[in-house]
Amino acid sequence: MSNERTLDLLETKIEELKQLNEMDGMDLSSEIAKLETKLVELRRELYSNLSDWERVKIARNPKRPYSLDYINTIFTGFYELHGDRMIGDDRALLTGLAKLDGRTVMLVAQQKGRSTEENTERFFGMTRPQGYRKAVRAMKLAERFGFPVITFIDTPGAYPGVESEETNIGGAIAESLLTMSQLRIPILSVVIGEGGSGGALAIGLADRVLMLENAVYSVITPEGAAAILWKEKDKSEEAATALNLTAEHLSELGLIDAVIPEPLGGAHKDFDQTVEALTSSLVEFLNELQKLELDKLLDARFERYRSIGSYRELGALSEEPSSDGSADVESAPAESPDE
Amino acid sequence: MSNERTLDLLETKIEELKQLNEMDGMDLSSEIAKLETKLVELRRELYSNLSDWERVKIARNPKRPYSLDYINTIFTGFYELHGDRMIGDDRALLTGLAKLDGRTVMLVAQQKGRSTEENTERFFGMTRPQGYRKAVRAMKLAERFGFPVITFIDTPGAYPGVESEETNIGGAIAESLLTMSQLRIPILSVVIGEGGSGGALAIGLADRVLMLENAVYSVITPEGAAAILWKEKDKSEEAATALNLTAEHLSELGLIDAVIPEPLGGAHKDFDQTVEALTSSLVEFLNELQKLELDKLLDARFERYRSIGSYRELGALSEEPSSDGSADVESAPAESPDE
Amino acid sequence: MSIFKDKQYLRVNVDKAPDDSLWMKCKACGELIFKRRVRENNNICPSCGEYFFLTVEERIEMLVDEDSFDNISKSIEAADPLKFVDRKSYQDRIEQAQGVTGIPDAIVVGKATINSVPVILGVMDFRFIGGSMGSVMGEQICHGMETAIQDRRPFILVSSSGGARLQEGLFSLMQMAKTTAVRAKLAEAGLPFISIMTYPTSGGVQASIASLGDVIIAERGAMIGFAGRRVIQHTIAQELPADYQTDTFAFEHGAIDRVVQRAHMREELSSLLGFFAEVA
Amino acid sequence: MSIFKDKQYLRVNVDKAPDDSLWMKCKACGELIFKRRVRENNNICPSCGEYFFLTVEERIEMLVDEDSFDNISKSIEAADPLKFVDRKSYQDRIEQAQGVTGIPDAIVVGKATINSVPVILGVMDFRFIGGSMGSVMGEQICHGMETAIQDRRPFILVSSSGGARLQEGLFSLMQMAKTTAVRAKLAEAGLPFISIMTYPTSGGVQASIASLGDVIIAERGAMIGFAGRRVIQHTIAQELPADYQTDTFAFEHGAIDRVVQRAHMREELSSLLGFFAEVA
Ligand SMILES: [Zn+2]
Ligand SMILES: [Zn+2]
Repeated sequence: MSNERTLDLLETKIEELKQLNEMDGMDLSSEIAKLETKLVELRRELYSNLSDWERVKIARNPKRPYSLDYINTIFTGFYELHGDRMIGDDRALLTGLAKLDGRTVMLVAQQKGRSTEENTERFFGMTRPQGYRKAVRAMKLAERFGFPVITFIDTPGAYPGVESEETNIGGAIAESLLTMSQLRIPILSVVIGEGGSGGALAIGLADRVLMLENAVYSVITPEGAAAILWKEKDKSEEAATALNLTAEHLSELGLIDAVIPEPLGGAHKDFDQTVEALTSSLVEFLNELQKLELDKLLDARFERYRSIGSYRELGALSEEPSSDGSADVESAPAESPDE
Repeated sequence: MSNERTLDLLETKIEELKQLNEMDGMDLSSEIAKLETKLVELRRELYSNLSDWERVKIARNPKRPYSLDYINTIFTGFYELHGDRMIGDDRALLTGLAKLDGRTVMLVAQQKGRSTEENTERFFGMTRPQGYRKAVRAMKLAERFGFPVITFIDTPGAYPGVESEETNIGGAIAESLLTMSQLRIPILSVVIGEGGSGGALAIGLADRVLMLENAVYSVITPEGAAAILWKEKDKSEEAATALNLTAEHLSELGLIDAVIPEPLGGAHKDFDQTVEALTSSLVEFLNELQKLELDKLLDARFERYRSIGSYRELGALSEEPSSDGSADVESAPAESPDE
Repeated sequence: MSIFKDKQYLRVNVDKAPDDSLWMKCKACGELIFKRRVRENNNICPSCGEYFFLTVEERIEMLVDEDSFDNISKSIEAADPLKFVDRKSYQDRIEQAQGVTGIPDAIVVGKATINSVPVILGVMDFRFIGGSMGSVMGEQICHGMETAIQDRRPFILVSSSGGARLQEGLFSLMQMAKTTAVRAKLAEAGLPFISIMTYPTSGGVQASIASLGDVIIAERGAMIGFAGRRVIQHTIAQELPADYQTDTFAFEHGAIDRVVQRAHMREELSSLLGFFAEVA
Repeated sequence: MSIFKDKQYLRVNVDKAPDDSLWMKCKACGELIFKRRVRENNNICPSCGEYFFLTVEERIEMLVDEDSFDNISKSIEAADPLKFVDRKSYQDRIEQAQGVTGIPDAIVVGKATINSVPVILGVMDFRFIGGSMGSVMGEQICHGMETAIQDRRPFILVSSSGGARLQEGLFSLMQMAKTTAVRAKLAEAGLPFISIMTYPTSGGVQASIASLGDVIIAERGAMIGFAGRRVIQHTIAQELPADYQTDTFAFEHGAIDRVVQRAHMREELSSLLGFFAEVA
């Protein structure tokens, strides 16, 4: 099967042929049309069979549109609100007012950087406590004025490090979850790239959770899972599959509400098309949520999370325990203590 | 007039005479009784004519009982709650649950230190942002469970310094005020020593504000006022008088609800007596507040602060402006900018 | 002073010396500059960019739609409850400040429109005893917020204050509690409060009403902080960073939402108010 | 295991090897110690003070009034929604953990009294796949809180968890949201939640339910934090302080209310519960 690089080369060649066609007056139109059809076919073949691991790579592709790309296109007049009023202003999580389809909404968006400089400022998209506390402030402000909240999730995870622990990152995430679970306005979340564990969920406790087709959302990175569970770093691909972290899988599992289609090859291949699909989804879901009575909205949000999980009656499986009796039970938590 | 030191010496002598009396079997009882009467008279003479500046010195006397002295005597089972869940645990402001007269209350208390070591830990009683944020947390916890809040005010002021400004001390004080103005439980405040400006008021927006007889409560220290307004440090005594910072004056001005009597010479001269007076005041006012319906309590609290202030109709004073026309208008704010 | 034209009684009757000098010297760069050029430049030095204080009138003119300002300040002035005298009597200070500024105390509140959006606006004047908050300012701020609630308008407060009005003792301190209590009512009514911090916003004003904005905007060049540099240095003798209590310092430490140039403030408010159109 | 005597069906039927060794070696000081002495000492090394893990049964025994514990855990176990297999199948891991611990998943919840005060108590078992929170734990915690609401009892949760149950993928992550949502109901019902953090309380458990206690008490020796040392060092290669994520670290940074020795925990809870007598 062709890979992305050769297809990109073919596309370049077609563009060159088109220019030649115009310049020299010779008629290559039909040949070009055939090549274009072929390219689309090859692309479809390639991208319709993406492995989960390949999706992870698309989700992390630095060419992929980030929150601000969408915010500046889909919304009008983004008015950023800065600062947690306590410690600082996290540049990896942005909050602000904007208009969507005429109404005021509060945006809470994780933002990665593109340049090295920007990534230093934005901690590679890893949110710190001041980011989550800013989010809480923004959401409570929105609540006071009845503005719905839209969150864009795109983070490798919460920022781990001394500074974060010193200012209680775990507590900040928990407070954000608690705030969202009680917030008396509609909340809509979209995973646009990487939904990295607790750092992502912290702004993802929503009435509706959407994912872009090539976004991923996981309790741990495939690399992390490989290291902890397989004890082999190069099992990341296998881990990616096992984790069911793609939009498609999560939709099938009933954990998200909708998958927003992306152009072949990913959102960055046709930004306008992505924007169009995302916009109509946002407007549609927001309209739906805003129609609900507040009490019903809150009850439904509660029920959604109250009922989430997968377990069975004890002994429902009438198998004999396959245990060999050994005491080899490993600890395999997301962030396992260091021993 | 006798001063405190000579009266203390006289007291010592009387004690010595008493011991002699017991040891040697000679009967000095009547002489001793006379001396004691005299001592009381001299004390009354001395302390009933205390200047405001002398009260300031009593309020700051390191022998004066501090919050924990009262907490451990008046209340039972003080269970301290630590930490603001964000930055740290301020040791200059303590919060915790305790029992008073059978009921659970939340205590929010500023605490000075006695030893150099303790003062280092407690920043000489100056509250930092983490202290005010801990107070807010404690008060909200109390609100959830319907526990009344009792605050003990005793601080030279909020801690000024880089660390405080970096974590928004002004915002933290403002948040505490906002929390207290909306808190749906009774709040009772007592100034037990120094009520130092915004750092004191931050935990003093209450339904009833009491002061110990020799406590002071002021917008600025006399020394600060002398420096800013008189431009002379040694005008502190004059400034103390001008500021009307004693319990007696503030009661006359209608700014506080009750003055709790202290033994002659100050709370430390007879701790038990002070405790008795304070306890009965606390219980009495708390009983009164807890009898009120919540809505009435909140309305009354609002009205109390809404109506505070002293102004008059423009032009009510039909004097001619005494201005000499010069433009010498000085800036004289509490914390004036540095120019 | 056109903004006060409809409520002359609010003004203190003083003869101001005619402003006969056409030139001024910038205190920052020392340049001699033509006053009109400074005024046209929003009271910013055209040579070095230093921000000069604005009078209440200038500030209002800069922010609201032309002729839209209606002064609704209560007709009150300081009552000197403590009969306070330091080197000078408080009464004298008040009268002098009234003479210099032409207003009864350090704040004016009014109704106005900004890009046609009705608002209630309060503006402090630092020249009036350091913009300090005494009983009159506390009352006017509350009156402004209550009018905002009554008319369902956003409330905007432009702070320029060194803190509490020392000469009113504890009365002035209590204005922090008073304005906060009414601010809570504004929030309960679902109306926005935009706090604008200018040079300086400190002490009791910064530690109460000014820090309680739904949105807090600093004017470029603002000084923002609780304790003054002198207080800090006297109390703890700490070395202070160069950017201490600047707009940038406050922004980087998360205390404010945005920093905006004086010339853009009106546009800024207009954008921000647009989001609250359905609310107010 | 006496605490489970009334609900045998909750136990997985396994034959545990008889505990025939009377002595153990302390992993901290290397001392050979008599097991019974360790047990009598609350599973703390009598020689060096090292805290050893407690089984759920030991923990419960330590905290509640004798014979007062009534296991109300729902009769459920992990369903392996992703059919997860790494080096071993999740199914196998579950069965092995059940075999070792004698409980269906990493938590047990029940009714009990502490110094005669009725409470709902949840206790995690680190030996069960690192005490990780999957769907079963999430459900049991919620069930515990809902019973607390129904019976108007305080809820106490003893955490000992490395974080999320990786083998359940996003289902496990969502337990953070689930437990938080029910925790909000507990607050609305006006019932207290006391969170006890033991070694270790980290990852998704620390970043949700465990950090949402009205009061948070750490057991002396607890490790408290969000990201593990390895994660931090791999991600940002940062030098970590010696006391990093210790109980002292969390206390000094304001994340928890108190640090309490294991032997005093029951007394601690008893004191604390006394304040809520009128509430619950
Ligand atoms: Zn200049
Ligand atoms: Zn040992």
